[in-house]
Amino acid sequence: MESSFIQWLAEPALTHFLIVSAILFALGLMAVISKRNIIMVLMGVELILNSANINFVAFSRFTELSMEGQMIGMFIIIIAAAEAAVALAIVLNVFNRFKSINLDDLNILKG
Amino acid sequence: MLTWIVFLPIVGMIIILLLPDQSKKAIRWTAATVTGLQVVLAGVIYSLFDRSMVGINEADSFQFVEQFNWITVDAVPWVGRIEINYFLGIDGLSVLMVILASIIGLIGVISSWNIEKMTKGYFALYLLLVTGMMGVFVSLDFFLFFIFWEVMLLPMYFLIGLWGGPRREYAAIKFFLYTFFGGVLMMLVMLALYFSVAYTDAATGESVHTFNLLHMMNPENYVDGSILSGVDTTWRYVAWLALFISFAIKIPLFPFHTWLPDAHVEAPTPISVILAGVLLKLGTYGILRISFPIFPDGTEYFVYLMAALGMISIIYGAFCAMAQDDFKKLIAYSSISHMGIVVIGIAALNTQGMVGGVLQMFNHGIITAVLFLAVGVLYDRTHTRGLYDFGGIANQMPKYTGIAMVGMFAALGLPGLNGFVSELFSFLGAFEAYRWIAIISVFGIIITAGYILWTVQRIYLGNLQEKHKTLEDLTLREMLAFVPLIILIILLGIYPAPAIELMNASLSHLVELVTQGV
Amino acid sequence: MIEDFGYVLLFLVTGALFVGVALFVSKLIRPDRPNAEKLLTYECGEIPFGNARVQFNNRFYIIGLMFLIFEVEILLLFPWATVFKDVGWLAFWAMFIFVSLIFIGFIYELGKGQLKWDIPRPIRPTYVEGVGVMEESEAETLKKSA
Amino acid sequence: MVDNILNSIIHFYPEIAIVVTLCGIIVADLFVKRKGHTGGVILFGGMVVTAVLLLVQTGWNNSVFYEMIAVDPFALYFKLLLTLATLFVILFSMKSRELDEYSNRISEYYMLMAGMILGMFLMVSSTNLLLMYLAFEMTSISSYVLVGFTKKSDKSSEASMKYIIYGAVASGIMIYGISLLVGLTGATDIYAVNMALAGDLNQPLLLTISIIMIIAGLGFKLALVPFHFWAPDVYEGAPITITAYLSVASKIAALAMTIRFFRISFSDLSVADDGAIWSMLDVLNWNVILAVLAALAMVVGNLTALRQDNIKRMLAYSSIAHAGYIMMGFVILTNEGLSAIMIYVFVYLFMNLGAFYVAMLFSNQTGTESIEKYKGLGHRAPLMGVSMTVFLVALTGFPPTAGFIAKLYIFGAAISAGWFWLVLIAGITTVVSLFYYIRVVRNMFFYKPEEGAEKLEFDAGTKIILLLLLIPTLLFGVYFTPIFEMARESVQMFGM
Amino acid sequence: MFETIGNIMAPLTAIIIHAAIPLTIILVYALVAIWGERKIAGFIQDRLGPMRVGGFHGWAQSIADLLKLIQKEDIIPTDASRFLFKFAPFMMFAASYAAFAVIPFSSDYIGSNINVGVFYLLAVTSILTLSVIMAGWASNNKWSLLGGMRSAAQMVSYEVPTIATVLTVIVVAGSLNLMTVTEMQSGNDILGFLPNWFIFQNPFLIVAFIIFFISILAESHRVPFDLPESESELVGGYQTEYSGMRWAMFMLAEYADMLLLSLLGATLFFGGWNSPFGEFMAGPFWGFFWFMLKGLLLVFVMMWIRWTLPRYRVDQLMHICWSILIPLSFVNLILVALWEMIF
Repeated sequence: MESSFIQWLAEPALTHFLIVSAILFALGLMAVISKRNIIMVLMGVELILNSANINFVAFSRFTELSMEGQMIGMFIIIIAAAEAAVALAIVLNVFNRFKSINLDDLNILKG
Repeated sequence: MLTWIVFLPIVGMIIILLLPDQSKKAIRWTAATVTGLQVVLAGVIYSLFDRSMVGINEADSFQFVEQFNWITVDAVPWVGRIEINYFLGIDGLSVLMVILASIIGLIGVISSWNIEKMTKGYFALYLLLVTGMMGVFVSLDFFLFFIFWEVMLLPMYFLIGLWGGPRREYAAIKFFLYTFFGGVLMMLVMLALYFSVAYTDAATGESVHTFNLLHMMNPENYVDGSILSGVDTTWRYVAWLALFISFAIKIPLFPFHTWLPDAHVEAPTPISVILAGVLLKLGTYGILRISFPIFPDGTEYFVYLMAALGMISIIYGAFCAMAQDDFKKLIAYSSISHMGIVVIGIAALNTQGMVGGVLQMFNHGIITAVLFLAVGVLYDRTHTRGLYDFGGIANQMPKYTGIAMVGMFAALGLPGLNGFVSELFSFLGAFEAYRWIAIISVFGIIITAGYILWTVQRIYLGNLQEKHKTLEDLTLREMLAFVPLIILIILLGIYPAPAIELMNASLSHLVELVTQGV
Repeated sequence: MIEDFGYVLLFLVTGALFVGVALFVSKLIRPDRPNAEKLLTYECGEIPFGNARVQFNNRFYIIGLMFLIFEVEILLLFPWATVFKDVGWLAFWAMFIFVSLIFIGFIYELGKGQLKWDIPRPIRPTYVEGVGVMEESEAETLKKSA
Repeated sequence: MVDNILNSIIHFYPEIAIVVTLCGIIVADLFVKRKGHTGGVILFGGMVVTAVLLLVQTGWNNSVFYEMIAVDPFALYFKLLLTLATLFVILFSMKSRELDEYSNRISEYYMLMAGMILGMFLMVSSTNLLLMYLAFEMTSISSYVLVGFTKKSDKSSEASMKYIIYGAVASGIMIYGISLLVGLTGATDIYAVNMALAGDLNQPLLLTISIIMIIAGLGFKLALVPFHFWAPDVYEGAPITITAYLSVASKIAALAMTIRFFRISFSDLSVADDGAIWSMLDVLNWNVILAVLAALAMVVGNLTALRQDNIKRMLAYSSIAHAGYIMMGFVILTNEGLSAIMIYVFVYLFMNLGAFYVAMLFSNQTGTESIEKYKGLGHRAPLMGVSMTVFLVALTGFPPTAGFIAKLYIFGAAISAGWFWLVLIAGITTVVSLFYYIRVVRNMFFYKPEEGAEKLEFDAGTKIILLLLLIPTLLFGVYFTPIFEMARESVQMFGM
Repeated sequence: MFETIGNIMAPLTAIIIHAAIPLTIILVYALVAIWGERKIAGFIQDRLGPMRVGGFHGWAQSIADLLKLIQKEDIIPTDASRFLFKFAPFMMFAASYAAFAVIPFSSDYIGSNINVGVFYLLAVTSILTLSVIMAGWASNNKWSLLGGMRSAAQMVSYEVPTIATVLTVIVVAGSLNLMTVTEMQSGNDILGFLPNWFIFQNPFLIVAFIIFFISILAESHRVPFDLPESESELVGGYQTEYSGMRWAMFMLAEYADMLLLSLLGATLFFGGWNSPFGEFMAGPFWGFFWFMLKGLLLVFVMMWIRWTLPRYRVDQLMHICWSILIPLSFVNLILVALWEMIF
């Protein structure tokens, strides 16, 4: 049994990548949900995006998707970059106003 | 002709809006002229109306018909042709209501002559309200009917809320929410009907969905498999109930009545007059115009429920009225009671009952108008409505007392005054249909007699209080508002035939339609 | 192909190993006699004050941002460059439009002065009659108000 | 290859016009010395040109740029609506006092708006999952910044922070869902996805997960319950012009994208119209799930709106509820439902923008957004008060305003498809909604203005903009053949 | 049994040797370069430089330095973040060494013949920025942090023109594999006698090379762009707190980086291992010779510049990059593409 598991590990196929990406996705989502530090949350978001990226690239390697998957991967990188840039700018502004980057301190708006 | 009678007030409203704020006189006179013209038009309609044409579900026998396509969307693959008509017309059922609406409309203007607060806005909204209620009575397209129905709400909300008494906000929003709820139910039924009904256009052979009420009355037009097709199906009952609730809120019947006392008490006098005089009749009119002919099966199934609710309203309204010490509230509850009589009259589903019911609608309109005006006169002078605050008014204001007494006795159903005739017919019809309900209901009359006589005693008889020694009798303007109504009360009490013959043919036909499906 | 990346990994490992070996060798030879003063953060001989993790200039962030934009642009240009000759004019115009669009934004940024590095203005003391020594700009405003 | 591109460019003129406008604003901001709303004027001009170019496309039905973008009546309709909304919001922005403080960088505001509208144009017309996602992000990222544009306000900063965090997470989840879908079907084109689903694809679980993820992303943009929690905060914090824009334009665009995606991907295109929707995914009963979402949106939106005191927040919840009403049409997803949706959004545009506009005018003058502070405003500014009343009443769905027509059609579509319980909930919540809408009206009219409060004066331009919103709201209530015709003709999607 | 070991050992040894070749080159080069730099500095400044250790012109000076460094005490400040502080030199050197994997030293030797060579190289060198920031931040020293930030800003800024000019070559070559790129430059066809090096193929590539060279000066923190370490301003930049072997590793990585970028320049613009005389003096070994010659020539120029020019101010540095080099490099990219399309 053990040897077959090792064998399974030794022959990377689509499933392996999907599992990795699913783990990454879960970690990202967990970071988003449990962390209160904005930067940490944004890192969680990056994890989620990258997990999608792994999916795309893996699909493009192992299914009939071919190059399209990698192309999408590239675009996702770009989107992630843009999003991170804007998010950090907003974090800066928030820090200037609230002197904190803890989500719990952003509590003017509620109701 | 009908377009004019409906949209004249809108014209008046536009003129008023264009007038400057300060020219209150011009505003009042515009309103009076417009509503006066409406009365004239109503008179013309009365004289030209052919008493033998039945209407109800026969398109050819409607009078003063105006019909053209309002919204038409050509056939699309997935819905067929869509049609909404601008379709006005009157028959025996509505002619009396048109006359009532025009008269009360004019009386309302006369009695709101002394409104000083935001006169322009007041009269603009008032005229919009008049358009709405007139429109409901003459439209024969469900869509149009619904629009007019809802158009009334907003002006009413503002009229109560802005010019009303101390708790006006509460009263206004309560009125608005209740009736809007009813309106939504009506809209749902309307849509269900719309999708169930499609007539075949003779010219093109297309199947056309329509809001036309007359097409909805024809069982052949129901599309097979649509939700309201067939007879005695669950959905038809549900639809009937939904419609009934929306109308019952307006009447108001027993469980849905709670908005009425509030609205009446807080509304300014002219609005109370309109509300009690015309708006309440919309409910029963809607039942007669829409529920009965479109859902004869539902009607027959639920007719006992309707009658029972009418009975409860009569008794309950009367008892509540007896318990009041506010003059206006008393009249408001008496309205509930009297509208109950209308309901059991029409629920009898025979000609006497229906004639009685419709006549009662007209009579009650006139009588409550008088009563509310009477309250208004006292309130204007003393700023109180408490029944115990008065006494011996008769000596101080003889003319006023005389007129008010006529109204009171008419409400009580004194023979010789119009209330007697209609109540008699209603009970006769009801007695024929369901004896026990009728018998119990008649007790309501006794209670009515009780509270009315008690009221007369408390206010007009007895000792005049010191502070009321300076009260002046009716002015010319007030007389002008009262006199035509009093004349009508007496005239119809002695000789109701002109009113009855207007509607007899139509109502007989309606009865046949409902009971035998012709 | 995959093996080639194996070599890449090998190089990485070799690099890291070399550092490890070098440090290990030095650990065997070098003395180890720390004391509190040696372990103090170096601030030109003074005793350090405050935390070093201070906030620094916003410009660094903007530089980072601009870099990001261009890096991403370059990321897209790499595949373009490899196939440029096969595709021809279409590729040329596509790149031209792409680059010029980014450059419009870039020029905007330049024009707005976002990429200018702050140079601290020298504080020049001047002597003002009756007041004493003060900064030049303050002296100016004082003169104006007077 | 070149032919395809050249041929596509002809279909792409409106978008190119927007890009040129964007560049024009940038250049103008650099070189025009006189500050103020130069950017706004240019954007307005650009949008007018775009509208003309769009009108040229009437009746076109093509797929361009290698089947990435559909130029079809469906997209055209939504693009025109978006253009209209943008035009109005530009006018609002020029009148807004909130933005005056930022006049030296107001051009950036218009730039971002141009970016946003470009993204939204692509959203409504793309037929490729990758482009859909890119367009989605383009819209989102611009709007994140716009929400935080008034950066000196704490509320605005907080709102943009929350918006970007929720937005980034939602889009991340969505792209993960898309990655699964793309991987399963091996296609990024939604027609190809459809074909792949039509073949035997034995992965119901993964497919279901991926669609739920995609719905989460789209639902975020639509502010559907339970993905709505960002909306009230963001709407309250953002500058009011942007709140109006978000609640109308971005919602419309997301709606169009959602419709196109689900309609094409998951319905059996070989069957004519009804009944074929969702036939590709028989694992779950999607209709019911969406119907429950719609019902939740109506209930939650309307009930929560009851307790709000901030007018923006109240309108935010009301727009959540409206998303629910719109979703009713989406549940049905037949042509009838779609045309009902199209009528609804058309009307919604006018009435919602109108309500926000009046709210903006009041807060310009009084500096407050509290509904309690609206007391007596109806007397101080009669025209505004009356207009606000009309807009709010229209939002309730009251005849004879256009809002009634919208509700009528959407209810009608639901009834004819047999969703009685949904319609009943919708009806009851409508009554509830009356309560909070009318509260504003009550405050405006039923109270006397405070002592010493002067009448509010507005210039002619302000009034004209108001009338431009007011007249359609009333006119389409009594004469709505044109919108119906337009919606009906525009239901057609490419390849359907 | 020995056979099996032999079977495993033979390829393993081959692999290890394969991976260690560049390491040897770097180490030798570093020893030579450090000595060479001092000598060059000496000659430029009209003095002798190190003379004592070793025989001829103090040739063993670098070795003595090395031995001294090994014996130095390793100090980690108490306030530093220990893990990152220790980790930074590893990352720095490993990254810069990994980049050598795709450099074709000769027609027979390339570490890893991947088809995205240049892309990989540029990606991996970006890690240097990260390690610099890491070192700066981990030291918990104001000078370090400031130096680290400046250095990072400088490196990322100049990375843009570097990559943009690399792109121009890629446009001409149409391949990301450096081996292929080099092979494309063999032969002597231009004007009948000039080698087919890219720098001669397209006039705009000359401009590209100039931009490239300026950028790599900044990338590898050489004067006139050596702000991060500018001793007179920032004490020692991000290296302030490092001592002994750790510091030596940074130094080594910097020298390796210099060599790497010079070799990259030689590959991209000067024909890599191709002989300038066509078939004359060609072959794997001569290829290596030519390649190193070209690379070291560039290194020499860098040293030459170091002792000739003064240092820029930080705002001038950024201005040169953002306002001049970046626009110029992209315009140049377009022009190169245009030239390629037309001719």
